[in-house]
Amino acid sequence: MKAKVHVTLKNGVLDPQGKAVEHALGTLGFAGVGEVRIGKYIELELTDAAEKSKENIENMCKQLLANTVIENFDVEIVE
Amino acid sequence: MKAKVHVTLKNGVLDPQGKAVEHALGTLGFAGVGEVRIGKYIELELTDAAEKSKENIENMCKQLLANTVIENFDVEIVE
Amino acid sequence: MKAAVIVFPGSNCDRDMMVGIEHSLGRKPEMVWHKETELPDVDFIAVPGGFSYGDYLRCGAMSAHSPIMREVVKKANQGVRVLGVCNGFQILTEAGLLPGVLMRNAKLRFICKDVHLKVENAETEFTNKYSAGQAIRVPVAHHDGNFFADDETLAALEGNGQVAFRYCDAAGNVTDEANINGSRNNIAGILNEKKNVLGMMPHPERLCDTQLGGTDGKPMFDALVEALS
Amino acid sequence: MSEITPEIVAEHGLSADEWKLCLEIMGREPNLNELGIFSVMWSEHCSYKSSKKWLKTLPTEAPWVICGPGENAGIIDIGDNQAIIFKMESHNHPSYIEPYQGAATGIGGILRDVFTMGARPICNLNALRFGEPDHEKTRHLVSGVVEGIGGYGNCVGVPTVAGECEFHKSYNGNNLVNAMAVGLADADNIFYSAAAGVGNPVVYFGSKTGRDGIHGATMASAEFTEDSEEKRPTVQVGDPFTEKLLIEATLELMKTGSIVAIQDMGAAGLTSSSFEMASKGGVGVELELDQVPMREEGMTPYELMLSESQERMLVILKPGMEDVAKAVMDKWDLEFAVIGKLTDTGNMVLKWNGEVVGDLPIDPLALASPEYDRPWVKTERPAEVKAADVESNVGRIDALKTLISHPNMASKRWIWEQYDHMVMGDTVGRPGGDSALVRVHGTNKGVAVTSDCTPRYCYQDPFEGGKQIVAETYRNITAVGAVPMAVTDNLNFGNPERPEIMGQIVGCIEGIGEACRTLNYPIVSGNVSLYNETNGTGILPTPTLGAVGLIQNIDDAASVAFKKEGQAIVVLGE
Ligand SMILES: Nc1ncnc2c1ncn2[C@@H]1O[C@H](COP(=O)(O)OP(=O)(O)O)[C@@H](O)[C@H]1O
Repeated sequence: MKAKVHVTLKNGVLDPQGKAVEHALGTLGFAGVGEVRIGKYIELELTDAAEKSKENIENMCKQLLANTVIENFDVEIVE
Repeated sequence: MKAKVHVTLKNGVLDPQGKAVEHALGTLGFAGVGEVRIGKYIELELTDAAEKSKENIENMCKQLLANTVIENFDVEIVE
Repeated sequence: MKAAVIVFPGSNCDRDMMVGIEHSLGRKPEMVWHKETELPDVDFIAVPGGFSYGDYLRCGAMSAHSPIMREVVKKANQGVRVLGVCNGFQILTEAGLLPGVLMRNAKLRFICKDVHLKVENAETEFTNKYSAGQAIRVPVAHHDGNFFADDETLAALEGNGQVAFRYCDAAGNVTDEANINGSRNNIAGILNEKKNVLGMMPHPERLCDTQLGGTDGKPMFDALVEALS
Repeated sequence: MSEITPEIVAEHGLSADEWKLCLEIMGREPNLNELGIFSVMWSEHCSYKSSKKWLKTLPTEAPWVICGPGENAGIIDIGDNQAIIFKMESHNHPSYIEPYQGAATGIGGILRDVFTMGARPICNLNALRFGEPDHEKTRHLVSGVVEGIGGYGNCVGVPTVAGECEFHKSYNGNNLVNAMAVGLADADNIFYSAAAGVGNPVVYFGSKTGRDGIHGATMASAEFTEDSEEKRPTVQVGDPFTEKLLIEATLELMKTGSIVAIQDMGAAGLTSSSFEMASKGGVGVELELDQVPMREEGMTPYELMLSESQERMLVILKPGMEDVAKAVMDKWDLEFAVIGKLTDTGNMVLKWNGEVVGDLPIDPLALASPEYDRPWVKTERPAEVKAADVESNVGRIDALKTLISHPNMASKRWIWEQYDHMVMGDTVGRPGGDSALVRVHGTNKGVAVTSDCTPRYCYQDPFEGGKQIVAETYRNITAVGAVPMAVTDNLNFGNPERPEIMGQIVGCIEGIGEACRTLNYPIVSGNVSLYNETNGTGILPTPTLGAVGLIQNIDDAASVAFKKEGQAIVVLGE
């Protein structure tokens, strides 16, 4: 069993990385790309039944995986 | 229109950040978490019809967004 | 020796590199902005440290696509000597001039301090003023210096004498404790197959001046000047 | 536009008296844009309303002072047409809410204060205070702050060479992050902020404006309560890569001879920068807010005036120099926009797509900013404790071990090894000594820098404590062989509306002033951070000083390490 977590910047929060990539794609000759936003994608193996609840993973996100001041997160549990 | 790109480390490539998170989750008292792998999640707004092909985005990944020596990528185009 | 230092947006050891080279060469190298598409006629190119493009996405990834890098790759393939230090090393791997990648330090922290390096190959134009096995003292300052290559690549590097420097203790012993960032085989610097391209995380240019506490970096530039004049 | 209700006025932090004064100055009820501007201009953070009266008593002059307090940073002359420009500033509240970004943007802000005046930054320092090491929040705060300082400073390529870090329970709910930047300029090429020349273009360059940190300046002046973590979305994110480009672009622009006046957009962004520039120059200004480069759609004039987006500058150009300036910004891939012009009306007129959305008199607003003589009581000196009266049940060796392993005393190597303290190739005296020593590039001169504060002394006796800090910096500079020249200060205290706290402020300032006068050691710049309190408990009085000294020949410098066996150890002093 696995949890897949997406951590993304909240709306309106500056994304210096995304901005720089946007710009670099332009210089590389890739036209037609608008805004770029860069987030994290985290995969966690779950070994213990007790941990498999979504709530538990959400707690991990709040405490460690995401910086909830500026980031949102989204948890998906897969087999 | 948007492209959603996942960039993940290849199997067998050591992930120092994942290891550190794994360890930190343990210290925080979250039991039952096995391996943790950390990748990137990139969202690109596509403004130009010509760029909307999956192939085009895959080229961006090969050239810039991923380092194919150690990373895999996955592209999804959404409305 | 005719030398050039490449400057990217976010390079910040370009001046350090210029001064380091000047100590051995007696004059300033040319500084070349990354948007240039041609290099002056040089026989030595230095790619300096710093945070080109903020180290965003992956260290060195965006710089590797700068217009000037096409020229650097071309010259390197023609045999021109290329030295990449710190961010410069990251850029050279991203540009495909050197194998492997530099990942986040194992302890995830930025590290700035003097370390010891064991000279593994003292028979190159970069290193022939050191002796093989010698332990030299050179500073590091990086967040992503954890050298990774797959087993096959690693075996090739070791087999061809492409490992230039390894992290070691003051006595020259290559130990786990001395491996500050988790690099495979304690690797601190590697050469390409033809040995005209060297990439290393530690900063030889920062220790070429007694006022700064040592000169263990200087023999590298002295060696290059001698080889190329 | 919404009507101004008493709730809206209160939300903007204006007291009843301040609101009355505001109505008087305007001669009518202000609209929301105008109210927003009053609120940031009169916040403690921008107006120094509680401390101004006392700050005026500090000595600020000496023959080698080129520019004292009042500009972005202080400037001293080090001979050979070279000047050192330096200042210390706090980012306490933002660093508590988001330690990494709070500390990082603190570094960005103080660097801008220094290069705005024409200096290339040559080193950074920081002074940190956290709660008890085992307090639940401390670890998170310490690692975030240290990483943030390193993350920003390392990336812009300015060495972080010295600082201090202590722990005490009074900082459990209010950590302190004070940062100092030191820059080197040509003494005959210094830039100031007073706008001049009716008709001259007002130009914006740097990053785009987003909705970052709106209300940040008012937040920095309000006491913390339990629910203040809710204010999180106002956190600004720093972009050190853009700052590095901004440093290079600004210094390059300064060589073109096109600048009349320049100012960075710090706390309260466009509002305070444009007000200060116009007020100092005695001119009016007209801004076309729709011309401001924007990061997001649908931004309002109110948001544009109050945004605290980082890495932005405001400059008044000589007539016709727009193209020259734009070429420099294009080279460095930075935003550039002409957003207004200077006028002779003495007013600030804000326009949005041609329509006037705000019109405020500049001088009355800037000069009438409130100044309080807050009531204070002198701190009672506690009874003296005689050494003989203290029962001791530990041996000397154990006592020594306890002392040197205390987090306040133990080596701070774990901090400075996370900072690049060698970049720029002139760090002659690295962290770990009494002062760091940075060579003046290309010469044999050196600049010694240190930051110090002993809050426990200030708490027992603010006057003596204030004197002791000055003396400590003086000793630290002297100890490496340099001559102490001038000081910057960052006065961190609790709520000044409490007479005991105000007493600490007054006592410390008087002590610092007396010691500086005695030593001929002027204070050339500084910053005040008040309301460092949570639920009525204040921090220890923490007036941090940063000092700069000069050594003519760095080969004569001394360092802390014992050099050779057999050499004599001598104790100097009383
Ligand atoms: N936050 C910090 N950043 C950089 N250097 C630091 C920091 N904290 C302490 N240091 C360095 O550690 C050494 C000892 O600090 P401190 O105990 O405050 O010195 P002292 O009491 O002698 O003034 C100094 O060289 C100082 O610059």
